[in-house]
Amino acid sequence: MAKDKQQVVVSIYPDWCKGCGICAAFCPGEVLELGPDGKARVVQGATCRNCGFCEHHCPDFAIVVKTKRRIANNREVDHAHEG
Amino acid sequence: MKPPYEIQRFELRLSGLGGQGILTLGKVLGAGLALEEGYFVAQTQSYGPEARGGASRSDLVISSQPISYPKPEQLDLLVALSQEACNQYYRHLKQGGYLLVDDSLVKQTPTNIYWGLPFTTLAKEKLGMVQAANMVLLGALAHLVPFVVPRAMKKGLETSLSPKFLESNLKAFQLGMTQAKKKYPNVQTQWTSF
Amino acid sequence: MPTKVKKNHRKEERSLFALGNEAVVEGALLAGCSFFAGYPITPSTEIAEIMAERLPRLPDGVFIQMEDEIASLGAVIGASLAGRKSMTATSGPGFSLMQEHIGYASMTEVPLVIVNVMRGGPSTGLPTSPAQGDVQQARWGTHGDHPIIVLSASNVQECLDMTVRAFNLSEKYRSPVILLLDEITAHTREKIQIPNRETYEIFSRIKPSMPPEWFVPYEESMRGVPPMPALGEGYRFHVTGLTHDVNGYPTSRPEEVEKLMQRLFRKIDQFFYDIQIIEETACEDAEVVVIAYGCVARSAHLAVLQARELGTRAGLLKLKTLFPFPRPAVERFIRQCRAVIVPEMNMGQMSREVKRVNNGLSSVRTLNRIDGQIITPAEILKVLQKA
Amino acid sequence: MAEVTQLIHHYLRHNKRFPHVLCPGCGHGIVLGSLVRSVHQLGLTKDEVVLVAGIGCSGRIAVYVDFNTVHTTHGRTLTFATGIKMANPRLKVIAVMGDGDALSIGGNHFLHAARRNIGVTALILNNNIYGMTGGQSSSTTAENCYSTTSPYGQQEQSFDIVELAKAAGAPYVARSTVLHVKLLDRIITTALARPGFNLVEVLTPCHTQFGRKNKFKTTVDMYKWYKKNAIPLDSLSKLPQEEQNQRTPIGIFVEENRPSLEERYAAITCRLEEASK
Repeated sequence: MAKDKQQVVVSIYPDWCKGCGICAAFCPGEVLELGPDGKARVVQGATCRNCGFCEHHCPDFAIVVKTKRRIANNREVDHAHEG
Repeated sequence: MKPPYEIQRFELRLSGLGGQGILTLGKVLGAGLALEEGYFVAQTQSYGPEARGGASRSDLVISSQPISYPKPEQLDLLVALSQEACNQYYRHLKQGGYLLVDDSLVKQTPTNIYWGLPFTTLAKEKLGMVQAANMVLLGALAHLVPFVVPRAMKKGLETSLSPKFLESNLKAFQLGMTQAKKKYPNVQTQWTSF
Repeated sequence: MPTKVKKNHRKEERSLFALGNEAVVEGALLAGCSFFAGYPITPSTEIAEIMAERLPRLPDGVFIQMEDEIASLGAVIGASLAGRKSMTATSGPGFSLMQEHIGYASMTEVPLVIVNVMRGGPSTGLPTSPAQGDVQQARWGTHGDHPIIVLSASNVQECLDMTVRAFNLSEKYRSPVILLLDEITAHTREKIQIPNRETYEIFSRIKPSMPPEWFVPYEESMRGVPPMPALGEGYRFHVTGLTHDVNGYPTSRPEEVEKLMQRLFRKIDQFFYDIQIIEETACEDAEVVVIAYGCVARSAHLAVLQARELGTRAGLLKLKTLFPFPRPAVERFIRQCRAVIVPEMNMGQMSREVKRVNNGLSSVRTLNRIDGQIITPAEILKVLQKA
Repeated sequence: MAEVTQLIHHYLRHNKRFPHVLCPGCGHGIVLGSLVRSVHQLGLTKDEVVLVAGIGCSGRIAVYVDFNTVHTTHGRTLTFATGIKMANPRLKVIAVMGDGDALSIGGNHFLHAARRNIGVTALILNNNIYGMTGGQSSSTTAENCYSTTSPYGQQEQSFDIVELAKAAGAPYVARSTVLHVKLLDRIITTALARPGFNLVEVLTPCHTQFGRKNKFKTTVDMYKWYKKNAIPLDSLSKLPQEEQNQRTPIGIFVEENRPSLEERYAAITCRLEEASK
């Protein structure tokens, strides 16, 4: 994980965020905090360790952690076996 | 399939104790009359706690016409295989109705006019199985009751019983018929009630 | 109305000397029932027992004994959603337990058949005696306004016929259908004809024909009965007992709730004459008509014939569909006759409906018996002659 | 990691209004995410999955995912699931229930589903309280905890779902919290892949109704409590006895193989068909 450290962007959908604060409380890199609007926001993206905790634990599916390479390639998830 | 006799409404009660095969007999007799002879038959029986161990009862209403009310009101024929049943149901017999008892079990009949055959004793002594008493009774009915046609009853038994039990049941049936014939040779002319 | 006729498996007609409860099973299998979930209760138990014997012998038949009647109807609803024609059978106390799921099936429009062999008294009551105590419970037992179809049978052949009809109606209108029997009808053996499947009309629910992405699960339509896919067929949608919009999503918006409820009622109301059947005996010139259902209709039949012999112009109106209530037919006889008699084995559940129609037009006599004994022809005859 | 949320979005019903109806910090959303990942990992199609849910907060999550979803009556989820599975054993039936749903009103159905080993994956989202009705005590509310119907502290002993499922005969019994997502993903995936009745208990916080009455200042405090309190099953025995009783073990408690009801039923049908030939 550590080698991806610099290549990660964390983004929040403010419309879906309910501001529970789980992401901010448990983020090992202290990337996130609750802003004045009560919603999560990224304060120091550079320290993201790409552990995925916030994305897995966001009950509202409001956080996306993207690697920069992935953004550039704009690749989609393979849904080949979807109904 | 035209029934051999025109019957207005004939009410028959088979009664006795649980374990005497009364419910089976009611079913077999009803099925024979309905399916083999083409009568309208409504058969009901006593359900509930009393059906186990205690008193047992199976009622048949038989008619050439569709049956509206399915329960007997005044019996044309009461078959009693126990003293209690005989005492309890005798009063449901209509005037001119017939009583048939197992005279090895019913020692005191409320009237002198009745038919008595020792079905249970016959089954035990001649066939070696007391459970066959109901088939001995069916054989007797086939002789005593004009519209119970022996051939139809036998055919009914053939279709409803597995081959394993058929032979012994037919033997019991035959025994009942022979014994009834021996004791009451001219029974058919006595019937007036239907 | 588009209907699907199922191919027959058994060619020839058969006769059987069967119990009412056995006839129910024959009817259900004839109608294509392949799923039964139940809990034993006298006097309906034979239905479960015979189903347990028969269903596993069919290529896709499923029998399951559940832990109680709530679970039984839950499983039946689940199976119906999965595409099976499903049923359960019960009696008074079990029927009470099922009420919650009758409401659910009504709201989610799940076709299913419930046979209730009525018994007497509230609570455990009279387990082995006949009664007709659940008539209004069948209509109004579940909470909330809802339409329901309630049928009854009075002899063994009718047990078969009405079970087939119950399945047909439930599939056609996507509604739970209740068949009310009584201990006498369920426990009487009579000869029945099991008809040839080809000659019998068998309906199955209409499945959607459009591609899944166009499918709107609870769409408004002229008929009011939306097509119904089975779970797993590609039409993924949400089923809920909450009031829902046309997509099946919960809603409490008044205009959407109103529309849903109106459609639920409309789909039954507008097909009243397809659902409703009655049987008339000697009614053309009748001055006194007996309105009866279930085993009491048999007593009434004999009583009417006897009354005719004694010079009273009596007739019998036998109700085979109890709900929706046959108001037009009853109203006709109320206008025609000087008196109507409603004998029933309860304290007057159907006579309430008759009186509501009556409006003082004629004299409505009731004859009630609640001691676990059938009302005899003689009792009805007595009232007939006085009326 | 980006695929995580993107993946979940692929399974959501976007014609349904988001964010979902659940309170901020409610763990039910995390369970939903875990469930979606498990379904995806097993390569199940949306059409073959049936999500059956009960009444309560947990019941609400079914509507948000694009599976076949059935929102049933209170406590009866497993009865519907049983009917669906027996009617069509090819379907993957998942029952989502709350603690009140599964163990109070539906307690009997729960025991019997486990006993008969019907092929259903049962998720019990245990938040120790009746959330939707406003915080009344449930059969899993711990002793001395406060709720609107136990304002002086709960006086009844609570159920241990895992022990109950074991006693009822469930062949797979596992527990996780919503904080331990990796474990949660693993046990849900395993449960979904197995035949028979598989029980997964998920401890999920209800701050709105439980936490606030029981000295948890924020939702986050409840998650922290899980972190401190939950302990993997195999580490539990290393603790001194008195400490063991204080902690909640998580992990897989039972993993056995027993033919499921639908398999046994199919065997009977087969046997009867053979015999009739």
